[in-house]
Amino acid sequence: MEKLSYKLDAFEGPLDLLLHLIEKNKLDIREIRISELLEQYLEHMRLMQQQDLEIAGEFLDMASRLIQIKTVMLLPKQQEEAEEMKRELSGQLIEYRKCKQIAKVLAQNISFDSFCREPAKIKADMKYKRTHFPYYLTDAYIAAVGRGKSKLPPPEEAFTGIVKRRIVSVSSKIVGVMKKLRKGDNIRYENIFYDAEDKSELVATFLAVLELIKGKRVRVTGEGENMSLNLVSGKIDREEEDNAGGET
Amino acid sequence: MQEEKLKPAVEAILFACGTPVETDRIAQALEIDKKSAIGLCDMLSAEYAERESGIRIIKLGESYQMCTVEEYAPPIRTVMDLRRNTPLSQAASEVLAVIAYNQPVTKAFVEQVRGVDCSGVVANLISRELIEEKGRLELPGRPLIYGTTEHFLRCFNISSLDELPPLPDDNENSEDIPLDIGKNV
Amino acid sequence: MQEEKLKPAVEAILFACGTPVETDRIAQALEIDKKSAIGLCDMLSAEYAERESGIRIIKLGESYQMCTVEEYAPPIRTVMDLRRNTPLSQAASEVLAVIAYNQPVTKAFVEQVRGVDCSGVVANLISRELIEEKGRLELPGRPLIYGTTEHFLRCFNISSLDELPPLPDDNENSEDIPLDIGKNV
Repeated sequence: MEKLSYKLDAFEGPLDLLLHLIEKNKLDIREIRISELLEQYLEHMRLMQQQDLEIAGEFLDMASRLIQIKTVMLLPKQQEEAEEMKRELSGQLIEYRKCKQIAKVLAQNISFDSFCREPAKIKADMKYKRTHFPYYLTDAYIAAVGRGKSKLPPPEEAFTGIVKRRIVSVSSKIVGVMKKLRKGDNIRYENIFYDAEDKSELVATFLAVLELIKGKRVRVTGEGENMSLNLVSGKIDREEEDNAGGET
Repeated sequence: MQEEKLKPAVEAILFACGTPVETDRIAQALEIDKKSAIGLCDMLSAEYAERESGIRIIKLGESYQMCTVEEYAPPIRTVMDLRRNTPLSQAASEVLAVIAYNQPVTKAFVEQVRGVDCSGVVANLISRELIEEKGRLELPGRPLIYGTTEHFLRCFNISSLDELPPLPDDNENSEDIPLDIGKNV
Repeated sequence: MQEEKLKPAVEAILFACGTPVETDRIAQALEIDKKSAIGLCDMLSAEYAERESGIRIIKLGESYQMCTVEEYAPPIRTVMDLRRNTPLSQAASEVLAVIAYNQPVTKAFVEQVRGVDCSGVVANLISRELIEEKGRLELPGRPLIYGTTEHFLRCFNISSLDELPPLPDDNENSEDIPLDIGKNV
């Protein structure tokens, strides 16, 4: 294997490391070669261990996720599931890459060189002028303490409602559409768009459906209000599959 | 108040308050309509710029604020005995990016995008006043949600979030995209 | 620094400092002699006066200070009054509640309960006279402890802390609520 020569502690997390490996090996982010990636990822972890660097739990989680994908890929009947897991990872990497790129732009443009003034000390005080019922405090206290009670992050779906201007990638929507279809092999066409929160999500979902049709993963049947989306079962043509996530 | 006293009054208000002042409040205090208040602020801002003053008046959302021209930071730091602000770390700028483009969001959302814990970074961005709490989500655990501050806008020389550079598209592969903000500087 | 940048630099310095600034310090920061510094300040002062600005530059002994023209004190006060009247933010009311029910407590305790930094919020509650310092803990670092004020009682229509409504019992989830732990931390 090629010698790994980068600085070991330079990665922000497992996604950062994976992106680095993908770029270094000129891999297609949408069609990751898991075996190759896994091997290098594990090698990196070994180096970290050798240098007595503390390996964060997140790195271990990702390693087991990669191993899981590789395992599923080896099972003849689970090809589709493996593809889906790969796509999910691709989607996540694409989002993270965007985050990194935009972070760089922000970091270049931020400036701490403009100063403002402390507010003038005018005789008038800042004393609080409103009154409340005492129960206002009880509620606030419950809100404050309530947080400490639950250490579990909220479910992923919980965010769809609050996230504005979110970064929506077609790949992540492909995963989403497939997830919906899994529950019951076919669903009404409109229902795919049911939980889209904004225009960009609608567009991404629509593009995802097109990709899936092109890739012969799903089929649209019926017309007008009776249109529905069906999962194409059976063997999937690998080549078509490769194209599926490729372009929009 | 006499007509010709309005502009200096706005100037005095912006100076005395120090922090960003909502045009609504200026309008109320001077007993004029909001549109006139905005007009006065814009006029003042243009005059300061034209005069090449060391002070500038910037628009931040619905507010205006008086602050110094960046170019004069070095002598100000000397006089006030301030150290240079440390630049943002990669982690901090990534967290800031996720929050800026998706706000309001929970810490869990940010962690999901980045794949790593970020409590320390969030605390750091709060203490640097670049982000702030924006309430809680009505979900089990009532997690806090975060968004960017007016100070954030000031540091980027933009007056609203709409001026943030557009996100790179999915296929964008290049390491550094030629995006620029703060073009009006 | 270029010649023509000196005047705006002085302007920026006087603005950012707020307090009276000694001409020595201005001269030093701009690497000019004291006489030139005085000259620049006087020139700026004259320009502000001539423009009938809402801001003026006054000489105080060996120092110069930028301040508002007295005439505009009433609208300034109105704007500040309006600001004072804004309701407590979610963060502020939560911090206040945690302090009210556990006082006297350190900032570290409040942060532990809420999981986020709250320096800004504590400062804000102090300026609004809802909480105050109640001394220091005899522990390493001698951290400050905070409690509520008399003004707090008035704002919440109670005559003593005993009248604070009791917190509901949570029988089901009572395992790990940090009500008492670290109360004296």
